[in-house]
Amino acid sequence: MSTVSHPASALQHHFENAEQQKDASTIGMWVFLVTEIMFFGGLFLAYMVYRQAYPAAFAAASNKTDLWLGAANTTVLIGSSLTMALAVHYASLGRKNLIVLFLSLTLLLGGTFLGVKAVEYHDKWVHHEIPGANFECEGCADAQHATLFFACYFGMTGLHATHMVVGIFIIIFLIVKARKGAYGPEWHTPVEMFGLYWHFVDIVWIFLFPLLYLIDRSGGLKG
Amino acid sequence: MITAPSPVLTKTNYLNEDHSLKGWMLTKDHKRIGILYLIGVTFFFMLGGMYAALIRLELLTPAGDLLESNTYNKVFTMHGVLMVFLFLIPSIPAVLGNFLIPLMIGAKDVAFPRLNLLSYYIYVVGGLFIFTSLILGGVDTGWTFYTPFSTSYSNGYVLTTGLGIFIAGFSSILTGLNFIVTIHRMRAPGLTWFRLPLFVWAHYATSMIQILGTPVVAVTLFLVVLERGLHIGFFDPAYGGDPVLFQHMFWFYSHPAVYIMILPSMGVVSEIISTFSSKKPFGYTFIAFSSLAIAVFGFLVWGHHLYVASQSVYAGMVFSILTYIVAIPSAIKIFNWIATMYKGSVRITTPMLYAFGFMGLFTVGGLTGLFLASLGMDVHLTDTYFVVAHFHYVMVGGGIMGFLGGIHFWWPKMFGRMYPEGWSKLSAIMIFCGFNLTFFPQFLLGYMGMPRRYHVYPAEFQVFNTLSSAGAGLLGVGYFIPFIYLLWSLKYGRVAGDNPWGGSGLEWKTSSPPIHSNFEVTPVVTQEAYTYTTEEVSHHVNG
Amino acid sequence: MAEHTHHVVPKRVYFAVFAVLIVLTWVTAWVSTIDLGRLNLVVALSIALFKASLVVFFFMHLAYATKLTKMILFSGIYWLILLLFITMEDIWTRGWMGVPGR
Amino acid sequence: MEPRSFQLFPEQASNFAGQVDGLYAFLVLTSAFFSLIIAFFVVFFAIKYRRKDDTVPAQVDEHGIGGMILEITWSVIPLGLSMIMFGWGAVLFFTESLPPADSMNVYVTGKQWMWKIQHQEGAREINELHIPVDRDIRLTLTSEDVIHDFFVPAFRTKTDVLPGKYTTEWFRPTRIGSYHIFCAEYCGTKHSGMIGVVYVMSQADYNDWLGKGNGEGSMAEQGQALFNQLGCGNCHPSTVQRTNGRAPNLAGIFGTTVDLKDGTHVKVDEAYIRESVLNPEGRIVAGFDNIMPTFKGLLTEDGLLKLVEYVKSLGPANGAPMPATPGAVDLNPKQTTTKAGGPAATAGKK
Repeated sequence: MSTVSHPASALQHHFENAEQQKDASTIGMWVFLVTEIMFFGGLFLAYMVYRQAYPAAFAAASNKTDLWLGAANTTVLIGSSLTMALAVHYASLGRKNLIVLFLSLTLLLGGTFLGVKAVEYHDKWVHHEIPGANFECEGCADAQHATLFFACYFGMTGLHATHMVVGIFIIIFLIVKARKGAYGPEWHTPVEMFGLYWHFVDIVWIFLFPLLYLIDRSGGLKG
Repeated sequence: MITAPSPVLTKTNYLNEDHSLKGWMLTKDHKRIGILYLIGVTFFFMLGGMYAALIRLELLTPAGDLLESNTYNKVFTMHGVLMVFLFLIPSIPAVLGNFLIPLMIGAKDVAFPRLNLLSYYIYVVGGLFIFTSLILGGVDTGWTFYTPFSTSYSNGYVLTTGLGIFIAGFSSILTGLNFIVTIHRMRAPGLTWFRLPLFVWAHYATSMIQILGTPVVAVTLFLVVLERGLHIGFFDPAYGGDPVLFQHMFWFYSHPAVYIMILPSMGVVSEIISTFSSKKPFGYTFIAFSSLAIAVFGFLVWGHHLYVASQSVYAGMVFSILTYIVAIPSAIKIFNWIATMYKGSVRITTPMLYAFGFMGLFTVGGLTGLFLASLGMDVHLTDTYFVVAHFHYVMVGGGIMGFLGGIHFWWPKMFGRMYPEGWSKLSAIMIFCGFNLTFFPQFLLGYMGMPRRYHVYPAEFQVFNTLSSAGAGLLGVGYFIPFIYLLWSLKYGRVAGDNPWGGSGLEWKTSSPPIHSNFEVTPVVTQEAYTYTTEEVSHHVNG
Repeated sequence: MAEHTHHVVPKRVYFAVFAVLIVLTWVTAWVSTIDLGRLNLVVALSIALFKASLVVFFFMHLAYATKLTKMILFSGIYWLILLLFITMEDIWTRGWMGVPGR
Repeated sequence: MEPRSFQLFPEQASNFAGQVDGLYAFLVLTSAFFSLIIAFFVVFFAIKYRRKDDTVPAQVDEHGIGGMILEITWSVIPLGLSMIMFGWGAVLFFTESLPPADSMNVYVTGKQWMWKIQHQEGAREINELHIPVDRDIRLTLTSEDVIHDFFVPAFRTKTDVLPGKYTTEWFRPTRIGSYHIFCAEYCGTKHSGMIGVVYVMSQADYNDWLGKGNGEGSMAEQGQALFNQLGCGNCHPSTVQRTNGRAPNLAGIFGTTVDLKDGTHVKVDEAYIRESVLNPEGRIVAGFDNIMPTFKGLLTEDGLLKLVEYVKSLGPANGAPMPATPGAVDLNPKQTTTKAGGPAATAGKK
């Protein structure tokens, strides 16, 4: 969001001082995240309405997801949040090599998450659990409506994954810049702002995990 | 009037500092971006207006003799889509807001100039998507895109139009984000919140709606596009999907969207009435807070579009009572504007005529909104021409009167020249009369039961339809005249001077047109807004 | 304008938060396999909410942020609740008034 | 209907018409009053306080007590008036929404771009609705494709007609004559052609009209034929005496509340019957297994309505004491399911 090109004189002409500029970026980023909340909100609403309408279908279809793969992936993503937080930490201390290291680790963990996600998608594909003409839900209680669960599943995880992919491109950009020593204690706003974005994406997943993977694992609903 | 030395244009200003195409197309200057938006919204307004003309021509007679049903459906859909998403939503915020907010708060630019330019290009890309679907053959879903018609039955270009609106939505979001941050962080020293002009308050409230509402309609239309492309079942009853869910999601944004159109207009009217009465707006704080109240309560009432759509009766009652509550802040504004004129020094100028027009039309629009908010009444009126008339009174009567009023008010600031007063007053009166002639008969048609979006209609509705079409002709001419004389004034208009109206805002303290960085020195604010001095009151071009 | 803090959070805070997050992830996965009836949903969402708060407050430094930042986030959450629960209010109250289907 | 070239109000032809027009009159008068007041003051102030000289007008301090009183006055009066509008409208809406229990039932199916109407007695018509005057009429409506809206301006009522769902609309026609039916929700190319006529007739004329019937029997009889043809009776007993463990007994079930397998309850109404035919596995009555195949794609909405009408005709209105829920039927269904469920399930899967 802010200029990256001249770290020493990163102050843009229309700001009075660096603090005003950084403040503006921070507020802007949080406002952007609020927009993102509402953006995901539409999907959460669809999920809520349909889970309310077809509880049995949602329970059965949720059991089709891989609990342990999901939990492992959650761990990976939280790990990437930690490395991101550390990258911001070292950026504020101006430790160039450590910034690059932790950004790279974040990239690696983010990539791992997407890899696992791809495996899960592939699995769904093999089992015809993609909503559409060939949809099947082997042994589901209410197969007709299980398609709505998977519509929500792909909608929500798909939008989440899209955010991850965008994030990964930005990390690569940040790593390149960081290697050139663009970020120091006085000015590292891009790293900090990206950190907020990355943590937000993490939070979305923190909610997606129980909502999509953890419905009625115990089979209590089946009665 | 004191005979001031005849004003001259600023030698170097934002308009003439750089004449290259690149200097315009890649500009980060909020003023130039505002002008770019002005060109964009004018283009789409004229396009949408052409569609409106086709609609009114077709409805001149009961038979469907001018257009085929399919074509007619596409025509009213494109009219709605263009006018709502590409004209009304960006009109005041993106043109006047962009141009004026930094000037009014004494800043050199908005907080994120590059983002500002980006949001302009996002708007252009969204507009191109919609324009392309229009060229390919249009879309016939109505601007509301109700499912399952839009997802499974429409034979138009729902995908490209939906994506276009989705994209244009981000332009609106980013503009709102920019304004919020700008208003929070870029104010000149001494410019506290309660010294801000009401225009800025109105835009702050508008930005809140843009930020909080637009993403929901974006994701909704995205789901419609997915559903139509892949048939995943989100809104398809065949899979158990709920078409009413779509309506909830759509109106969660699209009802507050009306406030995106009307709040900035209210801001404009507050400025105009204060300036031309040379008086601080009566109830400044009430007007400021009523803007915020409208933004907040405006999000609680969307279900009044769903009274007969099989929403629960209980929910209908809740939405109805909340709708009545949100009407109050609007009423407060109207009364405060009138009280502002009391014992003022009133000048009837063109912008003031538009402000009066706004008050008249918005009052009718708002009051008929009370008819529709009333549950038992709405059962008869909803989906009839009464609704069409109501929202045109609000969105056109409110939105466009505010937009034209604002353009006429700040035109001398934007371009440094005056337009011919006689022509401008004539066209303002024509627009007001033409508008009423066009849309008032539609209230009566609606109560008689003529449903909206009807291509062919029973003969007993013809009299009012003919009146309405006649009014539309007058309205069309009324809109066309400003287009001519404003263009003319760019070169031949009288040089206006820095403060032709005797305004008190910071935007009048700098040169006309302003220089690139707005102010030679950052202004320091030491008094409340709307403090009129003898110098300002006397030093003006008399209307 | 605003009190501006360049608060540097000690590294151990990050590690502690991380540890709690990981533990909670596996706890919530494990709890879901036990039949608690309707409580399963409550537990899962409470844990998710707690985890999210940890990330927001510490990783995203909200605990050290200005009032304005907190207000912005709060308004986002508030509007999300409006969207979700006012819509659900329609769905939950269908049939309350004895009108068929409504 | 008599095509009139000019009119201001639609005819008043139902019990709601007078009430809606009364509320309308109140709203028009209130609005006119406020519009005139606002217009008057705008014009009056614009003339009275027009600029006379270049002095700065005295600025009013709105924080003063006078300003405050004004602000409160013009907030509270509109609020009070609008609460009257709300209350009046809400009461009327409630009446408009809730059909009286003993209404005459008529079934409407919307389809691009026509209205298909079925009477309980078996008569069917398209784009026309014949009804007797002074009787409460309850329409049960559904759509085969997109959302439509059944609007009769002369009756001042309308309701959306949704696919996959039943909605209801009721009115009591009070004047003999013919009136427009409009589709009020945009539904595609020939939306404006989806209009029809409602004929309000005297009871005697209506009986005559019904007598010309189509010879196919009542809706319930047609529904029974469909029931037999589809083999529903193989599992679903339809008399009180017969029971089996495969499926709930349908005799007397309509209007009761049944326990479901997942521990919740559901009222057996039109919507639940429709859902159970199309998606039997969704909400299964307690004590039964998921053995019923779906009839999705095999039945039109018209056919579904006939089945609904048939199930309705099985009671409980016929007076025989019925067990409250099929779960309470004397046989314990679970014991027999294992044997009986097998063949039925395989038959269902084909």
